[in-house]
Amino acid sequence: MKRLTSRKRIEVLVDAPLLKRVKTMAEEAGIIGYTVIPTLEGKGAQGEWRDERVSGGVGSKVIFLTIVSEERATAFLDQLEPILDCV
Amino acid sequence: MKRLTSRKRIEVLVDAPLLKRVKTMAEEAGIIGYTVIPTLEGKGAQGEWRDERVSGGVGSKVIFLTIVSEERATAFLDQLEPILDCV
Amino acid sequence: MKRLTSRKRIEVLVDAPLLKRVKTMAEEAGIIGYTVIPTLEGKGAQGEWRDERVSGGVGSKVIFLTIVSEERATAFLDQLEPILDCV
Amino acid sequence: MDTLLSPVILFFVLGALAAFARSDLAIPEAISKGISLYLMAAIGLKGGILVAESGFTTDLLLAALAGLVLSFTIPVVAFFILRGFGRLDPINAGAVAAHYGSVSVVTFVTGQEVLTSSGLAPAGYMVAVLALMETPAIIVGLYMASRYATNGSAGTTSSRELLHETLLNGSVVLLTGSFIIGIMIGKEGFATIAPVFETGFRGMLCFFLLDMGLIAARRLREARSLTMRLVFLGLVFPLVNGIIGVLLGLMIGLDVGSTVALAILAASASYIAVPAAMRLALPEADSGLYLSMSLAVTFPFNIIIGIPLFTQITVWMAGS
Amino acid sequence: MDTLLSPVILFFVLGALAAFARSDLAIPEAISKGISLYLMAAIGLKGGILVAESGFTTDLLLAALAGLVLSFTIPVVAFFILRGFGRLDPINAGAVAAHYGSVSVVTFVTGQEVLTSSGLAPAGYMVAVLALMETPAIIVGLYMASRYATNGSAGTTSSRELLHETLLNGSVVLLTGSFIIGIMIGKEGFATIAPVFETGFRGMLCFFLLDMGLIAARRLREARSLTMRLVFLGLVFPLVNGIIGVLLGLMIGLDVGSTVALAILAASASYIAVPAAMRLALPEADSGLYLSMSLAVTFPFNIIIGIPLFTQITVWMAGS
Amino acid sequence: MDTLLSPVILFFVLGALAAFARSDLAIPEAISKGISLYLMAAIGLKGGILVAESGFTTDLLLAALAGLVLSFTIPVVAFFILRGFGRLDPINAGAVAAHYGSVSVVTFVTGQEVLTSSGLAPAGYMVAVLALMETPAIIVGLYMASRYATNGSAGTTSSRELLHETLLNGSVVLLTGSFIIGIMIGKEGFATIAPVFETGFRGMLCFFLLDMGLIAARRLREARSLTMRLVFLGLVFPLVNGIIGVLLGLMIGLDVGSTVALAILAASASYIAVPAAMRLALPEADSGLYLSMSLAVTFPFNIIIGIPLFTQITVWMAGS
Ligand SMILES: Nc1ncnc2c1ncn2[C@@H]1O[C@H](COP(=O)(O)O)[C@@H](O)[C@H]1O
Ligand SMILES: Nc1ncnc2c1ncn2[C@@H]1O[C@H](COP(=O)(O)O)[C@@H](O)[C@H]1O
Ligand SMILES: Nc1ncnc2c1ncn2[C@@H]1O[C@H](COP(=O)(O)O)[C@@H](O)[C@H]1O
Ligand code: NA
Ligand code: NA
Ligand code: NA
Repeated sequence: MKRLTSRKRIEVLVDAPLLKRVKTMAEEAGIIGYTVIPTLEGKGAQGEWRDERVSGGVGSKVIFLTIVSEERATAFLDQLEPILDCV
Repeated sequence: MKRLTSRKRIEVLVDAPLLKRVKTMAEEAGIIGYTVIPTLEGKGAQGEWRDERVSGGVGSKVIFLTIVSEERATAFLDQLEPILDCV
Repeated sequence: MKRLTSRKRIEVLVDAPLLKRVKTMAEEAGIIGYTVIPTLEGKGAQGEWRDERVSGGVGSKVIFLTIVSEERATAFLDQLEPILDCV
Repeated sequence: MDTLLSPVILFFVLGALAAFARSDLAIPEAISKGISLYLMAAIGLKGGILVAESGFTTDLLLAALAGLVLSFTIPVVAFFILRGFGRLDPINAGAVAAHYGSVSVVTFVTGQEVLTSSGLAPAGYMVAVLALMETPAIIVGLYMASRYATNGSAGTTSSRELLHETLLNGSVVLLTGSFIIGIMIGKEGFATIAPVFETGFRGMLCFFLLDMGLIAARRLREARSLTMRLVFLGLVFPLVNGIIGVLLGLMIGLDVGSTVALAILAASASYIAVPAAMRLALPEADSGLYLSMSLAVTFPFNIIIGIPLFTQITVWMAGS
Repeated sequence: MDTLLSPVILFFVLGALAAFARSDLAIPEAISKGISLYLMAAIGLKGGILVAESGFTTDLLLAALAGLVLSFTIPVVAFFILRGFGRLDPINAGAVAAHYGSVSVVTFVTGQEVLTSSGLAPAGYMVAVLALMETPAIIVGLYMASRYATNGSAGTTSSRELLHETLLNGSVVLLTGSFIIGIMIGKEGFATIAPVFETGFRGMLCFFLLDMGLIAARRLREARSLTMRLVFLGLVFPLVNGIIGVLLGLMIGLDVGSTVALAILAASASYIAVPAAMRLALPEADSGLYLSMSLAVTFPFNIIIGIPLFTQITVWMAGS
Repeated sequence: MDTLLSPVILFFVLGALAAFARSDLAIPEAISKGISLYLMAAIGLKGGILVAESGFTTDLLLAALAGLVLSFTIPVVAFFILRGFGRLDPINAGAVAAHYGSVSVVTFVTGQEVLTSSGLAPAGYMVAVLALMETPAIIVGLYMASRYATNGSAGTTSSRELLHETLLNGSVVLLTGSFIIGIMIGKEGFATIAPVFETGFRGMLCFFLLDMGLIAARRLREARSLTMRLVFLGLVFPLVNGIIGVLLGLMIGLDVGSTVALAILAASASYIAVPAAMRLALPEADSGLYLSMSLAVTFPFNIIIGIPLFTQITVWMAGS
């Protein structure tokens, strides 16, 4: 297991229509690799939602998963910060 | 990254028809936020399964994911304990 | 929470047609339990992909998730190593 | 013989063969679920329209009564046989018994198709009987389990929650709702949607049975808790219940088609509403067990042997 | 009354009742999405074929102009009402206003079905008007939001990116593309694909409205930010806009069916293209708010009350 | 020209244009997969029924033989050209070569639709030829790769596992199974399921080709490993193989429609069974490469240019 290096795993739960924006931010933070995972439903301070693709993807959320170096993680999170509430 | 606080990440793999029950337990443990993630198939001591929605969701499993404070995590796990085998 | 023991969580992102092979390797490493999680799209050094099931599953990827003892984790990773690039 | 050459049955066999040969053929779950909903809506509409034409008759009432009697008594008898001969504990016996007291929509639909193409279409009200028989067995099965179980969660789910879960199960709601819509719109209102809900019905059923063949065979291959005794019961239950259904149907004076339909309802085991309810109400019961018996043993038996057999018996008894 | 007995509407009601009763009935999202795409392709093709037959007429041009005028003015007026009476901040007012200026394809389609079965089929070019009205309101709504908002991201998305997003939204592309294909292939070329795109249309619409009923009722139940004032506006907007549509349609000399169609377009609120654009352009706006108003208040109002009402009014005014 | 105005082709073009313009139009994968399975079942049934009527003829045997010869020889020749002119290593050359020796079901189906609507319907047994041609090329391609590769995993998958994987690939099983069901039920048994499997066929194909247009164009846009030389080969292979197919078909005395069908089979490249097998057997091969060549270059070429061209050539040669 010598080939393992230390990395940060970042998972961002994002409204489907905003995924594009998160990708751009990741790119700007120098992140090349990511994987997107589906979700079914959830609940939070703003209430419940469940995946219903009819409304143009709004109300559907996906998980943007990326495994990056500590440094890039910081850059990415700094980028994300202003929209963290609305994502 | 000053806004980060220490949290427990709990993932419960649960039979789709029992999800409702896990949600109730989470609520009783004071957990407000969660996200549900789909799965495709799996294998364990009780054999193999794969998602086949025809049988009323039985045999389909989902992941109940919640990120909570240590204290709530303990309360939730205590709640879950009696049904852990059957979940 | 006394019943908790230390385990390794391994997630392998794998091309859908190669999943069968990863399962075999896990079995050979003595791993009994696993869960497979779907993904939607991703990007890496080899470019972008998105789930399009028409091409015989090629180009679709899934996450093979298993939670195992450290020892089995090592055995499994050793097995995986030769195909890690192509998986 | 003719039944076996129906495309619907052949697709079921194709699915089963593919799964036994370990082919990776698979219908996406969203598609199966969608077709399953389509079949319920179509069968409900069709039944409602027929009832709208024939009105509420005494035959309807008698058939409904017969159905209810069957769905209350079958689980009780099945419970004791599963306990004794089947060697199951009370929890699992109750869970399995509930499945046999309830009904399988797709078995019914397949029977209806086969009967219709032999000129023996059952009466429209049999759909109402189908809807009525879906849920009572759940309550009986749970009662048996909680009465004889010494411990365990049998009964931890509040009965109100359970009743809600059962009566508002998606498939029950869609079937009943479509039946009522069918009564409301009648034959005329149906004409414009018939291309989807009637003309396309058999083709969709082929697709669905292809999937059922895959699922049944995979379950059979992977079933762990299925003992030979349970497989045996999974064959005997539909046989005996089906014959009781034939006798009951003829006794109350139903026509041949409707009698066979009643037999099929008695013989069939639920694989949608009941498993979902049992998973919630009896989480310690082994879901692999009841699904395997219902889906992998009894369902194929009814499709391939039960339907033609009950038809033969009924035709023969009605003729004599 | 007759409208309410249409199977299409009854399935909508069934879905809503099931959701209110908290049934677990659910259509897989892939199926809803698939049917939604099917409806766009079918409506586009049908419109294109009708236009290919009738050619480009002055009626078409006038209807298009009327549609454009409505989709530019409705959001401006709605914005100020939402700000004042509705007590919304500029961002949310802009987002909601854009929805009412745009249109709902399924409301249009349902209206068209109801009208056709009453012998009042709208002209084919109304599909072109539908396509034209989808996007302008987005730009107007955003303009209002950014003009009156004192801070926030209103405007951070580059307008080029937004224009791209809006004009190339999947539903807009499919509708417009199918319309053009319809014009190209004409009635003859359509014949071979008509069994899917025409004969099956109503049945598919039933299924889709079942799902819409479920979604609308669930949204209504879970809506948090919906105040009584906003519910009131969600009912008044379609009523007033629909009546304006009737007047405008009759003024420019459209036939009865097309006038009602224009009214429905004016009255309906988008729930596909606009929410997607707003989520991107105004991420601070509350998506629960605009989706609830559009899907859970205005959509049911139009389906159950709006369509028959606008038809009555138009028939009455055209007759006098 | 007429071919290009077929709705089926126009939907393909619409999908491609939408993807090039970066629209977010997308068909849910479950729907594409479902339609793909539907097309296989429908084409299999149709072929089986036609063969049930015409019986096993020498034409059938000759066509089958011609198909087999093509699927064994094409990959060998393609391998050396890909190595030399294409500058690929043996692993990738073997993987790509296998694709061209095998066939694309949807290209075949599209060709059949176009031919049928020109009154040149191919014989039913061409479906059997299609099924026969799906797998041999996989074995040939792997043999070439393992013979000329100096290292790597070419051959690590046990040949038994691979044979299983290939012959029991879901699409192969469904196509062959439906073909056999078609032979068993014949024209009469088919009548009741024809509304789904025949009447709806063209409309479903439109939908599927819309998706193929989207996928092909997206692949082309994102293809990284596609050199100009490989694009060139992706156009020349179908052209040359198609013409060889025409010559072979006429030589063995097939009718015009069946000759064109044989040409289309020769010209088409697999994008379902072969990629799945190659991903397993040759994991080091670049899946982006073979999928791009097959889906993004050769598939569109055949749909837009190949089918009408081979028809022209055959009609012309058969006439002279
Ligand atoms: N503690 C949590 N654990 C997991 N997911 C959460 C949690 N809180 C919120 N979420 C997810 O994030 C979404 C938005 O949260 P909120 O902004 O709090 O409504 C919710 O709908 C959930 O899907
Ligand atoms: N070690 C493991 N890692 C990941 N998932 C597991 C593991 N063990 C069990 N599972 C999942 O949990 C389900 C039930 O496990 P079991 O009760 O052991 O049959 C399995 O079907 C898997 O999906
Ligand atoms: N840093 C990363 N974080 C998460 N997923 C990744 C990362 N890098 C690669 N991936 C995933 O792995 C796939 C193959 O990566 P690659 O071999 O680099 O093209 C990508 O398409 C992504 O889905
Ligand atoms: Na029964
Ligand atoms: Na409007
Ligand atoms: Na070929």
